Amino acid sequence: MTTAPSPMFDTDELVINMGPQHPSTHGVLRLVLKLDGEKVKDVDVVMGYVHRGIEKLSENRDWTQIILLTDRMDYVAAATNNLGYCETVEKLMEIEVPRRARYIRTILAELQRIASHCLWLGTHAMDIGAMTVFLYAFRERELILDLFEEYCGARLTYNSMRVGGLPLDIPTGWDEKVRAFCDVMEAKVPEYEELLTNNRIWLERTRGIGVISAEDAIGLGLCGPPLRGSAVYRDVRKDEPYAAYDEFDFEVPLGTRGDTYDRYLIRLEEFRQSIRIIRQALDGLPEGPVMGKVPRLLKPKAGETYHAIESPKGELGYFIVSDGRATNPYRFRVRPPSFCNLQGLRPLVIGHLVADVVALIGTIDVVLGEVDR
Amino acid sequence: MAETIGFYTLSVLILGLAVLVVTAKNTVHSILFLVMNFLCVAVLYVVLQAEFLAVIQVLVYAGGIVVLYLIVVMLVNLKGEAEAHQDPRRLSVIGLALAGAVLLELAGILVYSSGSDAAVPSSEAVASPVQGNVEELGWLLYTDYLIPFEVASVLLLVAMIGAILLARREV
Amino acid sequence: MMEITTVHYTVLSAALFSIGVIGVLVRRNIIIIFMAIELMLNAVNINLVAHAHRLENLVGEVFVVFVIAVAAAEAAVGLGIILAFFRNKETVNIDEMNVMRW
Amino acid sequence: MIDTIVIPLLKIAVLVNGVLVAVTFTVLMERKVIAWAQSRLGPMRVGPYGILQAIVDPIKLILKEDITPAKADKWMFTLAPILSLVPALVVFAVVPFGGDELFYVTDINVGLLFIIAVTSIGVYGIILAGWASNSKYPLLASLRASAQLISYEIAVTMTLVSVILTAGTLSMIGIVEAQQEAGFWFFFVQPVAFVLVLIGGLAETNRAPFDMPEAEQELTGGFHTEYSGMRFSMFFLAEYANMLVISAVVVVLFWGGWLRPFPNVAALSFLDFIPSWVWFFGKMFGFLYLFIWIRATLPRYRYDQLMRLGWKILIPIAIGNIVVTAVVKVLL
Repeated sequence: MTTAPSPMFDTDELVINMGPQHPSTHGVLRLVLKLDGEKVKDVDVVMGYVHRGIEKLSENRDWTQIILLTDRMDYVAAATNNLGYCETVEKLMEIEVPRRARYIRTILAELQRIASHCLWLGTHAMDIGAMTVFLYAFRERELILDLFEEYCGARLTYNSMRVGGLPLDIPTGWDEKVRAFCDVMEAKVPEYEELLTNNRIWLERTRGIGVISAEDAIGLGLCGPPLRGSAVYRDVRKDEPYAAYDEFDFEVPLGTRGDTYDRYLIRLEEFRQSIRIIRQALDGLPEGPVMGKVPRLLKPKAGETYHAIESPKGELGYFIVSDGRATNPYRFRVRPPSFCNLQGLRPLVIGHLVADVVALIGTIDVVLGEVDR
Repeated sequence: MAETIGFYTLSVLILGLAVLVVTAKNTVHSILFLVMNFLCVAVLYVVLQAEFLAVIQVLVYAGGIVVLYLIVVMLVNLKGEAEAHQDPRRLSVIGLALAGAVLLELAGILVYSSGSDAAVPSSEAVASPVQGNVEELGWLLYTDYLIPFEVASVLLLVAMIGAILLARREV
Repeated sequence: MMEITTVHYTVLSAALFSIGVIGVLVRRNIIIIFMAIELMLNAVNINLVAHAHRLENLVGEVFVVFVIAVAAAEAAVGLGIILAFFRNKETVNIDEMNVMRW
Repeated sequence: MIDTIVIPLLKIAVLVNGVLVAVTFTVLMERKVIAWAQSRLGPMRVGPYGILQAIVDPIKLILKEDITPAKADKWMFTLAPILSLVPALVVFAVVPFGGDELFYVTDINVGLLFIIAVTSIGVYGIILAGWASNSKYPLLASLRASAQLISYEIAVTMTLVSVILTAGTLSMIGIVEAQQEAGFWFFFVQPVAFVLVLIGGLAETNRAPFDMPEAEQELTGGFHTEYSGMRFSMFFLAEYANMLVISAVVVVLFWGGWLRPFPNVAALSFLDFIPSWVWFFGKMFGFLYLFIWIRATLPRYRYDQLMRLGWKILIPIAIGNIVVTAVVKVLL
C-alpha cells in the first residue's frame, strides 16, 4: 500500500549513552539505555574505563608492595581492602596477629565503613535531588579522614596495615578522639534521617523502586546491603568472623521488601551498629604489641587460599596462589563486591524510568575503581 | 497616522509570517512562524480594543495549541523530508489556482459590499449592566450565549476524551 | 495615507484566509495543513473582531471565543489522530493517508 | 508627549535594569542561603562576604566562549534563550511594586490574564532549546518541560480563577485595592489557592523539587546542556526572573501587595510610616527565601509522579476551590 521507504523515521526506541562522563554514574560507568519514552527497555552496562590491571600488577610485586595497590581498588574504603589482603596473606602463612592489632584493625575497618556509607548516602541523596544531605554526610566523612590522617598520615589511600599486624600503634589520645567522633556521628545520623526517612518525596522515589527478591538476589550473586535488603541473612562478620568481630556484640539489619528504601534503611542502621562496634573495641582495647612475628622476607609456602571480609559494599574476597619460590604471588585474584553487585543493575533497572536509573546506580553503591581494578 | 503605520506594519508581518508558515521546509520553523503570526494578530486585537481576546489569543493559541503542535512534531521526530512521496493524482497547480479563485471571490464580495453599506448602521445598544470590555464579554457569554457556551465546554470535554483515547498507546 | 477602516481589516482577513487555503491545497505535510487551517480560523477571527469594533457590539467577540474553543478541540483531536496514524504508518504525508482503517 | 512616551520608557528602562540586577543578587542570595543551610560559607572571596560575586558572575558568563554545536539549528539555537528571557521580563510591566503610580509601568484591565498568557510563551524557549541542540538529553528534557509546564499552567490558571472571583477584577492593582477594601489579605480567605499557586509556581519555574527539565543528575543539565556563555546566562536570568515573577504574583494575589498587615485596623496604623514599596519587596524577599529553602531541603520528584500530582491532585482541588468560592460568593 505505501510506496515510501520505511526507514524515513526513527523508531520509537531511543538509545542514550549514560556515561562514561555523566554526573551520576559514580565514576566512569557507562550505561547504554534503550528507552521507550522515558521507560528503560534494556540496558547494557559497559565498564572497564579505569582498568589498571591491579591483579596482574600484583603478580609482579612483593607481598608488602601489594598492600598499596589494594588501596587503589575501592578508593573510598582503602583500609578495608588492606585488611582483607593482609588477613589473606596471614591465613596463607599462618601468622598469628596480636590481639591489640586485631582490635585496632576492627576500629579502622568500622570507621572506614562509616566513611564509605557517608559518601554513599551523600551521593545517593544527591542523585535523587536532596543536595543538603550530600554536604552533611561529607562533613562527617571529613572527621573520619582527619582521624585516619592522624593515624597513618594519609587521607584517602592509607596503606594502613601490614602482613602480621599494623605498621604503627595508635597515637596518644587517638582513641579519645574516636570516642568523641562516635558521639558526634550518633547525633548526626538522626539529622540525615530527619531530612530523608519520612520525607514524602524520598519515600515516593525509593519505595518499590528496584525490588529484587531473595532468590534473585542470591542467584545474581549480590552481597552486602543489596543482599540483606532482600532479607537474606549474610554478613561475613557474623558468618565467618575475622579480625576481632567475634568478640563484639552487634546486629545485622535486614530489609523486608528488597527495595531501594530498605537498602537505604539498612545502611543507616549500619552507621549505628558500626558506632556500637567501635565503642566496644575502644572499651576493650588490650595492651601489647601491634605486630606479630613475621619474617623479614615474606615468602609463603606453596599453596592457595581464599579469604573474604565484609567490606562496606559487601563480601570482599581475595584468592591468592603462592608457588613457594618467588617473593610475589603466583596468582592474585579479587572478588570485588561492587563488581558482583553491578550484575544486579540490569534486572533492577529494566522497566523503570530514567530518573530511577540514577537512584538505582546509587542504591547498589558501586565504586568503579573496584569494579574495573 | 500612528494607527495607519501600525496597521500596515502589522498587516505586512501577519501576511509575511503566514506565507512563511505555509512555505517553510522545516516543520519546527513553520510552527515558530505561526506563533509569531498569532502574537501579531493579538496586537491587532489590542488595536481593535479587544484586550480580552488578545490575551486569550496569546494564552490559548500561542501558549496552548501551538505548543501541542510542537510536541507532536517532536514526538513524530521527522527525519527525512515529509513530502518525499507525492500522490500522482495530486495537482498542486490546480490547488494554487483554486486558492487564487477564492481570493478573487472574497475580493469581489468585498468590493461589492463596501460599495453598498458605506454608512455604519447604528448598533442597537445592548443593554449591558456592566462596564469594560472583559465584563461585557462575560455578561454576554453568561446570559445571551449561555447555551452555546455550555455546548462549547461539552465539545472541549469530548475532544479531550477523544484525544486521550486516540493517543493511548495500547488500545 | 487614508484612514484605516473596517474594509482594510477585511482585506487583510481575506488575504490571510487565502494563504491558509493555499497551504491546505498545496502542502502535503499534515501538520502544516493543520497550521494552515489555524491561519484561516485566525483570518475569520480578525474579521469578526474588526466588525465587532465597527458596530460597537461585542457579539462578534463572543463568536471569536467560540472559534478559539473549537480550534482547541480540533487541535487536540486532530493531533491525536496524527499521532495514532504516525504510529501505524510512520508518515505524516497526507497523500499516503488514503485508508479509512488498517 | 512626556507623559505618554518618555516617562513610560524611563520606567521600563529602570524596571528592566532593576530586574536584571535583582536577578544577579537573587543568585548570590541563593548561593549564600543554601551554603548556610549546608554549613558552608558560600562565596567569600569577591568583596566583603562575597557580595561582589553578584557582579562577577555575570561578567564571567558573558566573557565565556559561546559555543554552537555543529549539528544544531543555528537560528533556533540563538532564538531559544531570547524567547525564554523576554516573556520573563515583559511580565513585570503589570506588577505593581507600590501603591503610587510611580511604582508600576501600566495598569491594564486584564493584568492577571496578561501575566498568565505571557509566561505561557516562555515554554517555547525551553522546548526550542531542547530541539535545536540536536542532542538526546536536551530533547528528553524539553519534552519533559513542555508536558510539565502545560499541565501546571492549567492547575495554576484554574486556581487563579477563584482568586479572581474573590477580587472581582483582573487588574493587578484592582486586586490589591480589593484586599484593602476587604480589610484582609486574600491569603486568609483563599489559603488553599495560595498553596496551589505556590506549588504550581515552583513547578512552572522549574525549581526544586520540580526541576526535572534541568535535573543535573539525570539529564546532565537538561535543555541547556549544550549552551554556554551569554546564551546560557540568558536561560539562567530567565529562571531567576521567573522566580521573582512568581514571588511578586503571590504577594499581590495573597499577601496584600504593598499593603501593611490588616490594612484597615487603625491600631496598626503606626506601621504606615513604612513606605508601600518596602512592604512589597519585604514580602517578595520572604518568598524568594522560601523557594531557596525548599530547594535546599527537598529531593526531586520523578517525572511521572509530578504529572500525577498535577493532574490528579492539584487540578481537582483547584476545581473544587472554584466551586466553593463561587458558592460562598453567591451566598454572601
